[in-house]
Amino acid sequence: MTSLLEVQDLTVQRGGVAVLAGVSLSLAEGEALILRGPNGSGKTTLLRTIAGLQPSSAGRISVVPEAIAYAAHADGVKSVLTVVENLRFWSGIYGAGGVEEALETFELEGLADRPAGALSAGQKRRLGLSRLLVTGRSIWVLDEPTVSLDRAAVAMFAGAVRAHLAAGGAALIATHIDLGLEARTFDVAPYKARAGSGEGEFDEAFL
Amino acid sequence: MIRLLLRDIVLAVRAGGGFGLGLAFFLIVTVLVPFGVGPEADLLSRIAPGILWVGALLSCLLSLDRIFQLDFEDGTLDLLATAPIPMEGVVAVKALAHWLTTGLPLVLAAPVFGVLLNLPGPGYVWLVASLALGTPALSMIGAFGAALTVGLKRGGLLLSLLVLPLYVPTLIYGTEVARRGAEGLDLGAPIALLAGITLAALALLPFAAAAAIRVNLR
Amino acid sequence: MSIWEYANPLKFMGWTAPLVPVLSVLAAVALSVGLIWGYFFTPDDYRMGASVKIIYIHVPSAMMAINAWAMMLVASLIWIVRRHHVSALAAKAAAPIGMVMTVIALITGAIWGQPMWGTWWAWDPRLTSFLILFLFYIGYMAMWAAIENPDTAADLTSVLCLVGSVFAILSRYAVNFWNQGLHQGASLSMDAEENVADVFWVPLLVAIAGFVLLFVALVLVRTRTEIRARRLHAIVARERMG
Amino acid sequence: MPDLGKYVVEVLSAYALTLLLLAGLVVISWARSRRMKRALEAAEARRANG
Repeated sequence: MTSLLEVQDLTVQRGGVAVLAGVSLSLAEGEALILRGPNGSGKTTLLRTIAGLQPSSAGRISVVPEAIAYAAHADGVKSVLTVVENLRFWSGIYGAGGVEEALETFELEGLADRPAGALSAGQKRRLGLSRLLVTGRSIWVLDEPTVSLDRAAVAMFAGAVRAHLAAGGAALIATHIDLGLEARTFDVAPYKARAGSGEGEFDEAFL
Repeated sequence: MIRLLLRDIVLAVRAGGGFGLGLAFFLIVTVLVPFGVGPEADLLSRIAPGILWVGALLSCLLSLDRIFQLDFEDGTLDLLATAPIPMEGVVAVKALAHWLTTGLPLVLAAPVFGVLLNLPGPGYVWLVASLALGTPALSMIGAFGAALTVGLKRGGLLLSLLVLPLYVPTLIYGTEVARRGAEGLDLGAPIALLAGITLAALALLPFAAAAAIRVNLR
Repeated sequence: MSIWEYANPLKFMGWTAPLVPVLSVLAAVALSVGLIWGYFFTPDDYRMGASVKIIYIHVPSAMMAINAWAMMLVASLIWIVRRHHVSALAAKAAAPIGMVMTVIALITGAIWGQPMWGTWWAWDPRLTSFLILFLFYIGYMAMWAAIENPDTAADLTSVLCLVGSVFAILSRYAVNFWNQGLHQGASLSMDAEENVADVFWVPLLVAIAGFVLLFVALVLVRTRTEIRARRLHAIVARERMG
Repeated sequence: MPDLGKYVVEVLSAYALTLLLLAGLVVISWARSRRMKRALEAAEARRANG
C-alpha cells in the first residue's frame, strides 16, 4: 500500500489564531480516515488546509499534486441548471467522464433533467456528492458529507466510498455518524492549540 | 475553460436579469438625461458620446458583484480553486462571460440609444468601435474589483467605490474616440491609447484578481 | 544583523519610541518657521499679489499627497514580498494622512484658483488628478475598514494599492490628454523652479521640510497605534482560547 | 500683520482651513494613540495577573 497523503506536525489557523497544532496523519491507498471532534474544534479548517484552500502556519503536507477532490457543506450546485448539466459541468472541468455512473450510484437518473433548484435538500446533497465521482481524483476530502441525508442515502454514500476505496482511492471524512466503513478514526480534540504553544500563530509577531 | 464560459452564460441567461436589466438601465439613463438637460437637439448631439459612455459604464457596474458573489456563496469558488484550472483562467473566463452578457449587448444597443440623443451621423461607427474596444476593459477591471470584495457581506457599495476611479482612463479615451468620431476629427491617438489600456488590463489584471480571490477564500 | 530586524513589531516599538517626540518637535518648529516666514515676511508677487502666500501650504501639501501614496506603494510591496506586518500597518497608517494632504491641496488650489482663474473649480488636469487621487485614498481606506481579518485586509489593500498606482498614473496621462492644461501659466510648480525667486523659495523649502517631518511623525505615531491594536487583538484572542 | 490687499479672504481662509485640517489630523491620531495605549496596558495587566 502506498501512501497518498502524509501530514506532519501541521498547525492550522483560522482568523490569525491557531486552532489545531501538531497534527500528523497519513492516508494510504484503499484507506479511509474518519475525523471526529466537537463543533468548532477545527475539523473544517484542517480539511480546508489539506485541500490547499488556506495556508498552514507550520508543518508539512505531502500529497500527489492534483489528487484531492474537496467537498464541503456548500455543494456548488447551481439551481437553474439541471442535475445532469451540473454534473457535466464538473466532469468537463476535471476532464473525467462518469456522469452516467455517478447518476446511477446516487439514484439520480430519474431526476436528471430536473433543475437542481427543484430538488429537496437531501437530493441536492446527493447531487453534490455524486460530483466526487466525476472528478476522477483519488483522495476525497469530505466535510460533513451526510448532512440532510436520510438512512438510505447514507448507505448509498457509504457504498460509493467503499467502491472508491476498493478502486485504490482514499477518503478523509469529517462526520459525526457511523458510516459502517472499515476505517480508522482520528480524534482532533487532543491537538487543540493552546495559548502560548507558540508556533505559527499569525499574530505571534505582536506578542 | 470553455465549459465554465458556457455555464456562466447559461446561468446569466436563465437567471434572467443579466443583460436584460443592464440594457434597461442603459435605456433609462439615456432617457433621463434629456429630461435633465433639456430637449435642444444641438446640446444633446454634443453631449451624446459622453452620456452614452457614462451610461454604458454605469450599466456595466450594475452586474459586477454577481461575477463572483454567487459562486462564492454556494461553494463553487472553493471547488474551482481545487479544480485543475488555474484561478487566473477562471477570472479571465468569468470576465469574458460578463462582457458577453453585459458589455456586448451594450455595444450593440448603443446606436439605437444614439438616435435618442441626436448623435451626429459619422459618430455611430466610432461610438460602437470605442465601446467595443473599451467595454472589455470595464469588465476586466470590474472582475478585479469583484474579486477584492467577494468575501464581504455588503461589498456592493465598496465595489463601486473601488472600481469607478479605475474606470477613469477608459472613460476618457473612450469618449474622446466617440466625440472626435462624431465631429469628424483625427482619432488615431485616443483609439490607440484606449486599446492599450484594454490590452494592459486584460494582460495584467487576471493575476491581481486571482491573487485577491485566493486571499478571500482562505 | 539585517536591516529587516528593525521591522519586527516589538523592535520597531523600541527604536521609534524616542524618535516620536524628537520628530514632533522638529515638525512643529519647521512648520511654524516656514509658515510664519511665508505669511509675514515675504513680499507679494508682482503678478499674483498677496495670494502667492498660499503657495507655502499648497505646494507642500500637494507634494505630500503624492509622496504619501508612493510610500504606501513601497510599504505594500514590502508586505507582499517580505510579509513584514509593520510595513502593512504603516501603509494603513499613512492613508488618512495622505487623504488629508490631498484635501488641503484641493481646497487651497480651489481658493487660489478663484482670484486667478475667476472660478472656484476648473477641470485643470492637475486639480482633476488630485480629485482622482482623493477617490483612490477613499477606496483604499474603505477597503481597510471593511475587512475584519487584519492579514486578509493587508493582502487585499496591498493588491489594490499596486493596481491603483498603475491606474493613477494612467489617469494622470489620460487627464492631461483630456484637457490639455488650459491653466498652465497660473500654477507654480516645483519643476518651474526658475520662476520662483529666492525670497519665496527659501521659506517654501522650510515649509516643505515641515510637512515632510509632520508626515513622518504622524506615520510613526499612527503605525505605533496600529501595532498596539494588533497586539491587543492578539492578547484578546488568546484570552478567548484559554 | 502683512497687508493682504484684495486677497484677504482667500489667503486667510486657505491658512485657516489648512491649520484646522492638520490640527484635526494630529488630534485624532494622538487621541487614538492614547486610547489604544490605555486599552493595551489594561490587557497587559490582565495577562500578567493570569
